[in-house]
Amino acid sequence: MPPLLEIQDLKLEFGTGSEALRALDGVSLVLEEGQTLCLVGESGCGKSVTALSIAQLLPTPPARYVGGRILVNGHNVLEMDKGSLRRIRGGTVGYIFQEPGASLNPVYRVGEQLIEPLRLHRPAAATEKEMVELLKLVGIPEPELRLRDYPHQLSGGMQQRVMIAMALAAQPKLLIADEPTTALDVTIQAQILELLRDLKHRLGMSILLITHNLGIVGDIADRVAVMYAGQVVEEAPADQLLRRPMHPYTRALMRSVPELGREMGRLEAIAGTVPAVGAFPSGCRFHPRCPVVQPDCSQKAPALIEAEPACHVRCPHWK
Amino acid sequence: MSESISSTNPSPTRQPRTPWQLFWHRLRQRRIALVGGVILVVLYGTALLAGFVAPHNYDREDRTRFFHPPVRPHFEGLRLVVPRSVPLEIEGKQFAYKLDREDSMPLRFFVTGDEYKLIGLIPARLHFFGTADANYPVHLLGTDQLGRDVFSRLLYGSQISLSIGLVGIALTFTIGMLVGGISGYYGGLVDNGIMRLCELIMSVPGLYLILTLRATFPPDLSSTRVYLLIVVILSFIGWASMARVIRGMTLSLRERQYVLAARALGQSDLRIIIRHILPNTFSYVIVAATLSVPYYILGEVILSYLAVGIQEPQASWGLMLKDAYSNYQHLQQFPWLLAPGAAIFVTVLAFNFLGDGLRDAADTKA
Amino acid sequence: MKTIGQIALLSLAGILLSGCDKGNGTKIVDRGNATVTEPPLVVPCQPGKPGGRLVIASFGDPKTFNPITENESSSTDIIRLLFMGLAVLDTQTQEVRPGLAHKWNVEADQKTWTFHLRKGVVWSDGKPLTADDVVFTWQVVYDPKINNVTADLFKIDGKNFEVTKVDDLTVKVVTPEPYAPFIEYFGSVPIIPQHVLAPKVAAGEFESAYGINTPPAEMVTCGPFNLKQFKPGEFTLLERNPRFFMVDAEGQSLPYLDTLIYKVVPDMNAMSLAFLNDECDVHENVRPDEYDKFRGEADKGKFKLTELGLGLERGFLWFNMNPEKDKNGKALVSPTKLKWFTNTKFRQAISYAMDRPSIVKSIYANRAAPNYSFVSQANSKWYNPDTPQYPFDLGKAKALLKEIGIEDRDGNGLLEDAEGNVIEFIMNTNTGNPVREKLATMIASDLKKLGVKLVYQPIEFNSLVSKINNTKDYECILMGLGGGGVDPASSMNVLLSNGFTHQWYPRQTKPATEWEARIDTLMNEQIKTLDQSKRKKLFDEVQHILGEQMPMIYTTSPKIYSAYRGSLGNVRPTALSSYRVTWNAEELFFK
Amino acid sequence: MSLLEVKDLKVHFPVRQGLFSRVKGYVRAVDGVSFSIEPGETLGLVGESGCGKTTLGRAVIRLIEPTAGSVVLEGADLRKLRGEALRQKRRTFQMIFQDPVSSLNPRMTVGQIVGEALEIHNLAPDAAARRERVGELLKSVGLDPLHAQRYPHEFSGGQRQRIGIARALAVRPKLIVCDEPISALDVSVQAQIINLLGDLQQQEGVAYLFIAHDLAVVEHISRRVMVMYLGKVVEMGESRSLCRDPKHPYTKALISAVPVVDPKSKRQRMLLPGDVPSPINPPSGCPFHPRCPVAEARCKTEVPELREVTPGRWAACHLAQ
Amino acid sequence: MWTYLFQRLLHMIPILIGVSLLTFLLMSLTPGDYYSKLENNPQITKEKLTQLRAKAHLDRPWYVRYGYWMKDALRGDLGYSLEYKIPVSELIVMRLWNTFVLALAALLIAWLVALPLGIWAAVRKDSWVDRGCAMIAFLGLSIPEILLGLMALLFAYASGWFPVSGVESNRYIGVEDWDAARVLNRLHHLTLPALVLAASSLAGIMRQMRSNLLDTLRADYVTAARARGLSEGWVVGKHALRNAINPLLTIFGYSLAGLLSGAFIIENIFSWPGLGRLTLEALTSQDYRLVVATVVMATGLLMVGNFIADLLLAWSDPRIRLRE
Repeated sequence: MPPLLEIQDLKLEFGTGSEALRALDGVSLVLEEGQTLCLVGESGCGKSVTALSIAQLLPTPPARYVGGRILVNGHNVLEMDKGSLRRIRGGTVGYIFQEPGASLNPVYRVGEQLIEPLRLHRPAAATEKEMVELLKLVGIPEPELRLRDYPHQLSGGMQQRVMIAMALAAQPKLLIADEPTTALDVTIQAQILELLRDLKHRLGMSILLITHNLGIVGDIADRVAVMYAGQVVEEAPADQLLRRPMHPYTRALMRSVPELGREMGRLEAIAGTVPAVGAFPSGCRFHPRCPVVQPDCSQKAPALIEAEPACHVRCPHWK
Repeated sequence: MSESISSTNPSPTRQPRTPWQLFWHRLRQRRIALVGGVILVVLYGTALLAGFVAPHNYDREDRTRFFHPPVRPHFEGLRLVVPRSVPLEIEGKQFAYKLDREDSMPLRFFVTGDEYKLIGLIPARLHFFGTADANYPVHLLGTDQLGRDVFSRLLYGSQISLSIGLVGIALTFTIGMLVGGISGYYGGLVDNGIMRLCELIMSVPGLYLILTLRATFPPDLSSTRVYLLIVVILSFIGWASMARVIRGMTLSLRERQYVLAARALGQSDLRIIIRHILPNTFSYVIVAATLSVPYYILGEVILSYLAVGIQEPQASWGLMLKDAYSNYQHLQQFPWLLAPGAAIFVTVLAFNFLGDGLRDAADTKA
Repeated sequence: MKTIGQIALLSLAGILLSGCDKGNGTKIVDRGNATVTEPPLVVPCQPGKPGGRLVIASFGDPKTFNPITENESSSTDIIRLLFMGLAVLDTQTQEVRPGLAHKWNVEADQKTWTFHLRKGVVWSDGKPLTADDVVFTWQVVYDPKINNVTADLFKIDGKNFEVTKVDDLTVKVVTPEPYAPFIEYFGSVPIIPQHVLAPKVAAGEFESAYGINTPPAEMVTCGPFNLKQFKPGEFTLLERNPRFFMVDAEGQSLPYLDTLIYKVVPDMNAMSLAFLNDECDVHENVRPDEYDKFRGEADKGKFKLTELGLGLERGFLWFNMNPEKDKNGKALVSPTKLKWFTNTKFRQAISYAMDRPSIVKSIYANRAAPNYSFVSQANSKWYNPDTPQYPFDLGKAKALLKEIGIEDRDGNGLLEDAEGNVIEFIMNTNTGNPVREKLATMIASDLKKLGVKLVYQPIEFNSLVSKINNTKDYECILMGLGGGGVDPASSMNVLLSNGFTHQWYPRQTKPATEWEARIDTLMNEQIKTLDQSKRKKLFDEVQHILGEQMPMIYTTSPKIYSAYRGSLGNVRPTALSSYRVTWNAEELFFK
Repeated sequence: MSLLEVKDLKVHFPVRQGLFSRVKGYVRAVDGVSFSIEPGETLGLVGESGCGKTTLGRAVIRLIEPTAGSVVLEGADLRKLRGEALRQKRRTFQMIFQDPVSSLNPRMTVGQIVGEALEIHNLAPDAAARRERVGELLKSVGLDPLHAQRYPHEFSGGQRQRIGIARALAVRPKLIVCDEPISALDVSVQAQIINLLGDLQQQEGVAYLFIAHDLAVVEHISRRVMVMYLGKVVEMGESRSLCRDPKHPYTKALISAVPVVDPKSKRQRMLLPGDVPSPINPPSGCPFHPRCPVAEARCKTEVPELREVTPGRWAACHLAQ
Repeated sequence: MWTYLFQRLLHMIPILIGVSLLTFLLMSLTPGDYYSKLENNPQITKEKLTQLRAKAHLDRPWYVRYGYWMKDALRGDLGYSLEYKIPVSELIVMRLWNTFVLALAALLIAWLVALPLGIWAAVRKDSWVDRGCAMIAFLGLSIPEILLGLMALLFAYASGWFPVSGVESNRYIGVEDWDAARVLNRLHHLTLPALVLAASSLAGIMRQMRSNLLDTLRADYVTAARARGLSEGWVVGKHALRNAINPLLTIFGYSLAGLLSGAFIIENIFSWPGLGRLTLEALTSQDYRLVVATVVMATGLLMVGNFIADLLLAWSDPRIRLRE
C-alpha cells in the first residue's frame, strides 16, 4: 500500500523564461497514514508552496511545475483532471491556513461556509446537525449559535477552530495546516495545538503541519522535515532531530532560539540573511551562513543522504 | 559583534535601486502604456511648437475657401506635392473646389509664412511646412466655416486643451494633497471641519457649481483670463475628492511606524506631513493625476458647449468641436470638422493607456 | 440657451393674431355645436377636412397663459391660439380684417373709433363675450399695478386711450391724437373674460392668473383652441375650441384640426431631426445652412419646403455715442473714442469695410443678402429701396477715414487718429449664439485688414443686457433683431431720440444731432397720420437718414425657408411673422 | 534615582456610540500601571495581543497622550512638557518598532533616515559631520557605512531592523522602547538582533523597555519582567525567578503554553479556556477570573491589588503566595 | 448599524444647509438678478421693479434673503418660481420622474453590461477578452458625451430605428390610458438617451469590477474555498464576486446621483424633460428659488444615493451591518 502522501523530487518555478524563479528544487517527502509531519523553515524556504502544491492550489501561471510528482494515495495530483482534483481538495486533503480571519469569507455566515464541503463531499451529511457535531468536535461552545455568526464576530482562536471544522467536514485522511497558530496568541496557540493532537488521535488522520517554530515541532510532530532555500535539508523522526540535529542549519537554528527557563548566555546567532527566492546561493545553499563551512560547500550541491536509518540530511559534513 | 559584521552585505539585489526605478522597470513592460506615453510626448511637443508646426495662424481666414476639404499630399517622383485647390462657382453647390492630382504644387518645408511667437516668446515666421505660393495654401485637415485651417487650429487649440489638464491637476493636487494631508494627520476637529467642507463641495453637482461659479466672474474677460478661470473652476470642484483620498491615505500612513519614529524624534508636524507622508502618496497621486487629466479635457468640451469656455477667434478643442456639432448637417457634409473630436479621443485614450499602465506598475500586488 | 437670440431684445412686438376675411352673406351650415354669430365670420380659405393632429416643435415652455402679462415668445406661441382680438391681421397680406368686431369706423377727428361686436360670440365656458369684456381688458392693460408690455404701445405722450362701452355690443375708443397703426395694434390685443378674471384683479392676483398651473378646465378662452393639458418640459396640448365662431365657405366651423401640440425640443439639431424623422409636422424656421439637407429630403417628396425670400431678421452693430458720465463722473465712452464713434464718416467707413458677401457665403451658404437698411427688404410695404448702400470697399473705407484724419501714420498696419491714438475698440455680443460669434469673428478680421483693431468679447446675455441698459459702459455691440413689428410704429422707441431703446444714445433730453432731431419729427408725424402713402413717404426719409448716418450698421439678412408636411392644406407661408406656417393655424387641415 | 518612573499610568480610549457620538465607554487599554526602570536596565513587558503593552510603550514616550498618571524621566514629568521642551526632551528616549517594512520611509535613503534625527536636534554641525556620524552609527549596528546611500527596500528584514536601531541610537537616548523588535523577523535572524541590542546596551548604557509576546525572548534579554493582562500588570519580578516560579495563574498559563523544543520535557500543560475578553467591558473583580483555573468567589468581585508576594516579586492575585 | 445610518441621515442636514448657503452666496455674486432683463423694458417703471424685487427679497443682502428662504423652507415651502410663477416644488416633482427614469435606465444598462464584462475581463486576465473589454471601456471614456449624443441622434434618424425627441410618441400625448404598447413606446424612446448616458459610466464600472475581482481572487478565503474542493465557477461566483462587489456599491450610490445631475446634456439633445434642463434654464434666467431648490434637490439625491450605497454595503457586508 502506498503511503498517504509522497512527494517526489518536486520542482516548481514562478514565471517563465529568464525571469523564472525556482521556488522548489527537488523536494521529496513521505507521510504515512496516522503520522504528523512537521515542515519547518523560515520565510521563503518553500514550505508553504510545498503545502499548497499538494492540492494544486497555486495559481498556474505564474507557478509552473517543472518536475517531480505528488502522489496522494498513489495517484499523481499533477496529472489529475479537474474532477479528481476537486475530490482530493477538501475530500482526501483538508487545509487550514495561517490567518483564519482572512481565510473565512467575511460575507457569509459560518454555517453557510461550513455546509459547502459537506454538500460537496458528503451530501448525505449536509445537515445542521452534522455541522453542529463538527463544531462540537473542534471545541466550539454553543455551536448552534455560532453557525449563525459571521466570521468577524468570532475571536481568532474560534475562527481557526471553524477552519479546522471545515477542513474536517469531509473526513479527510490528511490535514494540511499551514502555520495554523502563527497569528494567534500563545495561550490560544496551545489550545489549537492541543485540539490538533486530540483530533489526530480521535480521527486517525495524518497531519502535515507547517511552522517556523521548533517548539511546536517538539510538541506535536512524529517526523520533521527542515527546509531551507527550496530544499529539504534534513528529514528525521522528531525526537531524533530535536535531540540530535544533523544539518548545521538545524543545529544553528536550535541554538539561536532562547528557551524558556534555560540559561543560554549569549545567543549563537546565525550570520547573514535568509536568501530570497531566486537568489539562492550555489553549491550548498546554506554555505554562506554555515558556521562549519568547508571549501567545497560553495561548489558542489550536496544531495539528501540517509545518514541514519530514516534520517536524511543534505550535508556531507553532518558528522 | 562578530556575527553582525559578516551580515553587512545587503542581499544581492535583483531589484533596481529606487522605488521609481522599480516602477519604471515594470512600466516598460507594458507596451500599451508606453505607446500612450509616446503619443502624449508627441502631442505635447507639437502643442509647444504649435506656431512652428502649424502652416497658418489660428485666426487666418481664407475668404475664398470656406469648408475646404482636407488635401492629401502625395509623392510625385521624389517630391511631396499637394493638389492646387481652386474654388469653383457651381450653381446650387455651395462649397466646391477643384482638387486635381494633375495640377499639383510642391510641399515645401521650413517656409516663411504668418508671424507667430514661438513658445509664446520668440517672434518667428518660419513654418515647418507650407506651399511656395501663398495663393494656394495647404489645408491638411481642411478649413472651417470661416476658411481657417483646421489643422493649424487643432495645434493651437491643443495648447489650451492639453495644458488645461496639467494646470488643473497641478492646482487640484497641490491643494488636495496639502489639505488632505493636514486633515488626515491631525484628525479630530480639524479633520472633521475639512471633511465636511469637502463633502459640501462634492455634494453640489459639479455642473451647477461650474455654471454658478462661471457666472460670478466678471463677464468681460480676456481669453487668457477665461482660460485660467476654467482651470480654477474645474479645480475648485476637483480638489475635494482628491483631498479625501489623500486624507484616507494619510490616515493609514500616519500609523506607519516611520511616522511614529519621526514623531518620536521630535520632527515637526508639517515636516512629517511633507517629508514622510505626502511623498508616499506619490505613486497613487501620479496615477490619479494621469487618469484625471482626461476629465479636464472633457470638462473643457462641456464648458464650451455651455458657452462658458474659450471664445472665438481663439481655438480650443472643445470650441472647435462645438462648431462641429452646432449643426448636424455640417457634421455630415464636412466631416473633417470632427478632427478635434478625434484629437480628444486619441489624447484621452493615450492618458488612459498610460494611467492604466502606471497603475499596474504601481500596484505591487499585481 | 438657443432661444436667447430669439428673445428679441429690442422687440416691441405687438401680438399678431390671425384672422380671415370680413363676413358677408355666405350661407351658413351649422355643423353640430358650432357657435353661429351674427354676422357670421366666414373665412375665404379653401374648405378643409376636419380632424387631425398638428405637432409643432418649440425650444421652450410657455411661462404663462396670461395674454396680458406674457412677454416672451414661448408663451406667445400658445397664447396666440387661445385668444382673439377685435380685429385680425392677415400676416401674409398685411390686411386687417374683422375679428370679434364685425365692423368699426373712425370719426372725422381721426381719434374716435367705434367697434361693433359680433352677436353670439361665447367664451369657451359658454358665457357670451360682450363689450364689458373689452372694456375690462383695457382696464387691465392700463392698470398701473399690472405689469405688462402692452400698455405703452397704446399711449400717446403718456396718455391712455379711452375705452368705453356704448352698449353690450358696441365699444368706443378715443385716442388722444390720431394714431396711425391703431386698427392693427388695438384690434390685435386679445380680449380676456371679465367674469373669470375680474375677481383676480380685485384680489391683486391678476399677474398670477392664467399661470401655467391653471387647470385647463379653468382656462376660459375665446380663440380657436382650448388648453387641454400642459406638461412643463414636454408639451402643451391644445384642442379645438368647439365654440369658436369662424366658419369656412361651406359653413364648416373652424378650426379643422382636432388637436395641436407644441412639443418642447430644446436642441436645434434635434428639432430639425425631429421634423425630418416625422415627429413634428412643421419646421417653420429651416436655417440656411441646413437647407441642403431639407431640399434633398423634400425632393424625395417627404414634405414641402418653401422659400419665403428675405426675412425680417437683421444683424447689426452700433457704437456707443452716449456722451454722458456715470455715477462716479467717469465718461461712459472715452472722449477720444466718442469722437470717432460720433463721426458719420467713421461709421460709414466701418460699413464699407465689412465684407458682407463673404459673410453671406460662409455663414449663410449664400442664402442671405447684404443689408444696409433699417427696414428689411422683406417688409415690402415699408422698405425704401433707395437707402444708401455700402458695398464692400476697403479703399473707400480708408479714404473716408483719411478725410477725418485717421490713417496709418507709423506704417505698423494700424490706423491712428490725428492725436496718434490707435483706432481700437471692443465689440461685445452675447455668448451662446454660434452664428453671431462667427459674424463677430469675421468682422474683426475685416476691420483688421482696414487697420482697425477690434477686440471681440462675447459676454453672457444678461450681462450684455445690463451693459446696454444700465451701466452703458461699452464701446460697440453686435446684436441681432428678430421678427419684430412690421409697422414703423413698432420702431418708435428705437428711433425717437428720447426712446428707451434708442440704443446708441438712449433717453436724450434733447436730440444730440440734427439728423436725430429730424427723425424725431418724421416719426412723430407719421404716427399721427392715417394716410398710408403719406406715412410711407415720411418713413422712407427716416430710412434714408438712417442709411446715411449708419447709427446702426447692418450686416446681413438671411433668406427664410419653411418646411411642412405635404398633406397640410391652406398653408399660406410668410416671412412676415415668426409663425411662418402656423400663423393661420385655425385654417390648416390635413388632406 | 530611577531613569524612568511611571506611576498609575492610564490610557483610556473613548468609545463613541449612538446618534451624537456620545462617549459610551472607554477602552481601558492601560489601566493604572506603575513601574520604574533603572539606567542601563532592561525591563521586559509581555502579554497577549490586546493586553495594552504597545499602548503602554507608546504612552511612556508620549506618542499617545496618557489619560492619567505620571511619567517621570530623569526627574522631569513628561506629561507636563509641551511643544519645544518636549521636542528637546525626546532626545532622551527613543523607540524601535516591530515592523521592519513600515518602520522605514521607503522614499528616503538610509542616510537620510538615520541622519534626520541629527538634523532635527542639531547634533551635527554640518553635512560632513552628519555623514560621518551616520557612518559611525551604521557601523555600530553592524552595517556598512556605504549603505547610507541605499534605500530601505534593498535590505533584508534583519538589516532594516538594524537601521531602525541606528536611527534610535542617533540621538544617544537614555531609554529605548523596543516594541516587539524581533517578532516580525525570521527565526534565524532574531538572535542577531537580540545580541545586537544586548551589545549596544553594554556599550551605550541605554535602558530598554522591551515589549514582546514571546516569554522566552523576554526572559533571555531582560533583568526584570512585567506581565500584562487586560491593561493591568498581573505580575512583575526578576525574570529568571518569575519564569521558573510564576505566582499569578495567568503567568503560569502563559509559561506552560510556550511550546518547548525538547520532546522529552512533555510537561503537564495548563490550558486556559476561552479567549481574552474585550477591554471595553473587562470582567468585574479580577479581570482574569473567567479563565482562571483556580478562581474563587471573591475573584469575581474584588479587584486584586498588585502586591509584593515575595521580595522583589509582585503579583495581582488574591491567591498568590 | 441603524444608529450609524440614522447618523448618516442627520449628517445630511448640515450639508444641505451648507449647499443652500453656498448657492445663495454664489447666486448673489452673479451680476444682475432675475429682474435685470426687465430693466430694458420701458413699460416697467423703476418703482415697479423695486416693488417686484422687494417681493422676491431681491433688495436685501443674500444672507437676509437666505434667512427668508430658510424660514419658508423649514415649513416645507420652497417658494414660487419667479419665472413660472408656480411653486418650485411642483416644477421639480414634474421633472424629477423623467430624470429618474432616464438615470435608472442608464444605470441598469451600465451595470448590466459593465459587471459581466468586468468579471469576464478579470477571469480572463491578460487575454484578448480582457484587452477587448479595456478597449471598449476606453472608447466610452474618450468620446465627449455631447458628440456621442449627436451621433446617436443622427444614427436614430439615418436608421429610422429610434425616435429622436421626447419621452413617447405624439399619439400618446394627452392620453391618460396606459397599455403595454405605450410602455414599450416609452422604452423605445428611452433606449438611445439611456445608452448614451450609460456609455461613459460603463467604462469606469467595468474597470473597477475587474480590478476588484482580481483583488479578491488573490484573497486567502478564495484559496481556502478552492482548498475545500469547490469548483472554480462556484469560487468566483460565490466567494470572490460577493466581496468584489462591495466597493462597487459605493460607486453605485455615487453614479446614481451623478447620472441624475449629469444627464442634462443628454436631456437637452434628446428633448428629455428632466431636472437638469430645468436647472440650466433656472440658472440662465437667475430664477434663484428654482436654482436653490434644484441644487438642494440634486444634492439631496446625491446624498440619498450615497445613503442607499451605505445601505447596500451594509446589506452586503456583515462586518458593517453588525457593527454596533
